[in-house]
Amino acid sequence: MKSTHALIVFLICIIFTSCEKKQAINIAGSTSVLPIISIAAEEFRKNNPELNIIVNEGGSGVGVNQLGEGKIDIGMVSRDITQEEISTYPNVTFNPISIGKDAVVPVISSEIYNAGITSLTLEEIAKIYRGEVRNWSELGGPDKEILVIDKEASRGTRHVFMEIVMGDKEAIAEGADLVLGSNNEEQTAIVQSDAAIGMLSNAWLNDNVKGLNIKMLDGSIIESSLKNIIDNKFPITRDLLIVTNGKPAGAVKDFIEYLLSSEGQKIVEEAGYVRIN
Amino acid sequence: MLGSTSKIGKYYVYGSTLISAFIVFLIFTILIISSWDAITTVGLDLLKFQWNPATGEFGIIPMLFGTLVVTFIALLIAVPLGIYTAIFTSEILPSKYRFIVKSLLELLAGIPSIIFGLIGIAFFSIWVQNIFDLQSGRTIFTAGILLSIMILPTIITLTDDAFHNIPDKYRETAKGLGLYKFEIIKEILLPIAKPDLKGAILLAFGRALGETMAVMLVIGSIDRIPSPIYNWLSPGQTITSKLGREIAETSFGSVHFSAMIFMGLLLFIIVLILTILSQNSLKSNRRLYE
Amino acid sequence: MAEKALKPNLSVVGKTQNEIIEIKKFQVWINENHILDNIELKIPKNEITCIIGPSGSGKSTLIRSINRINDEVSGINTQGEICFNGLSINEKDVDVAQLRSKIGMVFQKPCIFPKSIKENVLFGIQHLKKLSKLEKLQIAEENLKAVSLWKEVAHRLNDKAISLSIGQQQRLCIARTLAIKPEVILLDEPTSSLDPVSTRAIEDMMVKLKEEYTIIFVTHNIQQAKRIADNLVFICDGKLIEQGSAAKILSCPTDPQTKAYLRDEYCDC
Amino acid sequence: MNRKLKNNLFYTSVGVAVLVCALILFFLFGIIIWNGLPAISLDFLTNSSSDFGATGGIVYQIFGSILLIVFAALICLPIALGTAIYKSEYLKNETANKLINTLIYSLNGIPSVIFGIFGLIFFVNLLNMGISWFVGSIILSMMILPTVTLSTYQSINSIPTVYRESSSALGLNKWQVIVQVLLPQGFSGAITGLLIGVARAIGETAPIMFIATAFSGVKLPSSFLEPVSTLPTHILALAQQATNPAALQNAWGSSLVLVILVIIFSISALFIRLRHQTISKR
Repeated sequence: MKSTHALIVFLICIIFTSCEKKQAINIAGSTSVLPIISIAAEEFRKNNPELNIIVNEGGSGVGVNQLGEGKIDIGMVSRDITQEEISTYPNVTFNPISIGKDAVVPVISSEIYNAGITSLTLEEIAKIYRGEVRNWSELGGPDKEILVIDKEASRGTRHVFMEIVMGDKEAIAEGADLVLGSNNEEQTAIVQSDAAIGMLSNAWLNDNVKGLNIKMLDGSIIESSLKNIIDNKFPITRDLLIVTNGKPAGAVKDFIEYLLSSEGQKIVEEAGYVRIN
Repeated sequence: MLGSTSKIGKYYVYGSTLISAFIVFLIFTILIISSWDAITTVGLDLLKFQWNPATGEFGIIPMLFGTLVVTFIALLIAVPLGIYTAIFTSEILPSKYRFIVKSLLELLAGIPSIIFGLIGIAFFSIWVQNIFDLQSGRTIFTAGILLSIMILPTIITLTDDAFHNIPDKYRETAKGLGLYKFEIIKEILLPIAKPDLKGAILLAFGRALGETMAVMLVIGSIDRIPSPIYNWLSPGQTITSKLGREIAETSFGSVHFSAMIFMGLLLFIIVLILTILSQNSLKSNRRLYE
Repeated sequence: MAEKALKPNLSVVGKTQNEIIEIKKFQVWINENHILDNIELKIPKNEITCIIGPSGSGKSTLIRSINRINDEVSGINTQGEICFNGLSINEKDVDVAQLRSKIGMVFQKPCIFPKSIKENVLFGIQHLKKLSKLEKLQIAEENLKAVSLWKEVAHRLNDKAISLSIGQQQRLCIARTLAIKPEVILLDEPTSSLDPVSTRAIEDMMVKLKEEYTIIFVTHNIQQAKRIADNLVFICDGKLIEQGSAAKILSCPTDPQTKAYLRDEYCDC
Repeated sequence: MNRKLKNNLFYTSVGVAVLVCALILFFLFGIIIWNGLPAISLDFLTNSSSDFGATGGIVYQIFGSILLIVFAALICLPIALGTAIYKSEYLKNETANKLINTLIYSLNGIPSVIFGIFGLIFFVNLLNMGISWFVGSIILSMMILPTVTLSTYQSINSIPTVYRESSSALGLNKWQVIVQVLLPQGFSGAITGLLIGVARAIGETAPIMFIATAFSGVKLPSSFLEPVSTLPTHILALAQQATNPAALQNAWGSSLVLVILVIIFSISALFIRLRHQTISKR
């Protein structure tokens, strides 16, 4: 019977803590925006300890949908909001705010990069994703079949990438071998393979995951460096957005102001993205 | 006073039973209502091979195919392995060790599926990739292997119980006639335990069909039937992995959402049929926690 | 595969021609319980040897040791040896399945396999050799006749054996054992769950069968032992108290314990 | 001879199967412990996570998981008790009994992801409760309901009829018999069932990942309608970064903690069952 008593005491404690209503901001959406927000939220809470900021991932589509359904206060979106999405939620006024800039970079396994393939034209990348090119040797690389990694349809990274590379943000990639979700998951798959191509936000590049340089039609080669993104030279760039329903107010407004402040923008830079101003 | 507590008590137990019974109906109804949109607007086109919400194509065949193949692989590995192991635990192992084996099996059954997923990504997919020299180890086959391990405890425990429930007189009589152990097992024990084995396999079948997390992480998630169709060393998609990855991305009330729920409804119905069949097969009072 | 063939060793047979089974200093423990203590026993060929004694005295354990069916009882431990045709059966490398096809056994309660009557009769023998359809029918007929069951079941050989009465089932079990042509048949209180008529039928059958087989029959029914036994073995509390020809023991038992047991049993009747 | 050979072959294949199973078992527990132990420290167990979970600890994930199952157990218990009593003491109709059995087994068979989407449609969207841990608890309570009901039913049903008859003979009415004679016994069955159910529920990911959990930033929830972080969803997030050594290490650490929690619940269930059995044998 003692354990029952302990249980009851425990429950009463929980219910009491529950009664003390705290403020909370709910945020969900793109994994590309997530690093900025989750670090910013941790920092912001240091000065506002009574405020809860709950961050969830799931992709840009999740950000838009949950904002539309009123489940969250801020959606993280790494692409434009589509017409269809706007018409699905007629009662919601989507109010996108750019907090940073990012490049979606075609990435390849380091083995291929080191074997000599360091740049491709957009058309060559498109051919890979359409399934017309199946082997790296066709592009002058080693004789290895290409592991084409696609992303889930509603991911912001994919929308931006497909828009520029294939000309349609919802294009079907016939050549895809894997479909994965978050940037983390895609990065892992590329590291585990030695002949993969995928798409990642600039912030996820490292020694094992090499960003491809883009060969432009005039023959010039553009690196996916921060400088090129700032200068708008790199072809596949996008704004990182947070979206609210109507004008933000209260704690949400404070948090967004913090993100746009120089402190907040420093987090954007540290996360590997480009500040907006 | 006494009468009224008795009455309240009666209402309470009736009420609880109604709630318990109502849950299954509620889930079923909710799934039907939510998938109704897809059934009416997409209709037979649901049975097509293309899934592309952007263009309004909602063919669920690739997911259905993946589900069945993954489950088939899992059963193909787990059923013989499980039955042989159960023969060992019930017919060969001295019964004083039985408790230990049973406890170990319960521990194995207790490993959450997400941890199987983690092990699948960190080990199995890499092994499959290296052994078969593949581009990626995230394949239908990998998911099948992982699933087979997950349903193994179910098959072993239920088969072991089935053998254990057979009275010793059959074994002794057959021994007295000069039969070898494998002849006793093959000709006497297996036929007697057959209904229970059938139940165990059906139950494991249902479990495997519904397993989500581990499969979702290792299957590669591509909505396509492999070509050629028997090339199971290529990525695929199951109903559960599709639901796990895509349901949160769809907006509530859209056809896309409805088509996803339709797949869930299909899975629900298949598993329900298997559960009821297995319940009829398993004679012994089945323990739910195994 | 090194294994001992269970064929009679001629030199040994010469000495003990009349004794098919010899039990030497045999002891059995189950966990801490001393079930059998120092049993010394010789079983003559082609006779009926009845083992009698109060329940729990170790009769069953003894008879079940003769074809090593006790092997897998948990916690069992044996010492000493049992010789069959002059060869020890307790060695590790003895093929027990082969041994048991030479020493058949019928249990207290009839155990029918969920198969047809014919399949039940043939169950043991068809593993020992390949049989044609005709042979199968012959064997079934021959052995069912031997247990006087043929008339009752000839027209329904393919029916489920479970449809027979308990008495018929027990006779079927004996037919099944006869079919494998063992040299020795062990019967562990085969009539204890049967009605008097079936019991008589089985007793009569035993007397007929002893021309071909050696029969070891465990019973706690003195009357029954009196009716069929050539030899009697009295076991009490794990010890072998007395053995010898049935006529001698029943008329003038030497041991006081045997006397008492036989007297008590008379009183019961 | 041929038969003997077959028999040996059979023993060999059984041996191989057992060896494979044993290897699987040791491999699984081996890697969970081997990889998990280095990650676990007092800091890991008492700090909150940061940086995608790759650094920091898992204290709020542990709290969230426990919160979910404690409330799931509380919601489940009264309904399971009531159903078990009804099934054992009131229901005399064979057909109805069969129907209820079928429903209970069906509920038990429903795949966990279906519970997840059901919760998403019904509680999150239709009842508009949002993503909240309480919804997660309700869903988990539905999942463990069959286990708890049957476990309770078995222990109530195993009470000999003599007890019921002799207490009725003392003038107790049906409800008094239930409360004073049957419930004390049924309660231990219910607790066993709850522990077994909870051992299963705490590891579930699919039913709660759409409806009850958040990725980061969650500390203690301040109301019933907020999400929490849980161990399984934390492992899910970390498993996707399987090539980041820090994240992977934390994933293994979380896995070990989760497995230990599961084992604690299963073993407690086992002990209660054993103790109960020895008592009823006397």
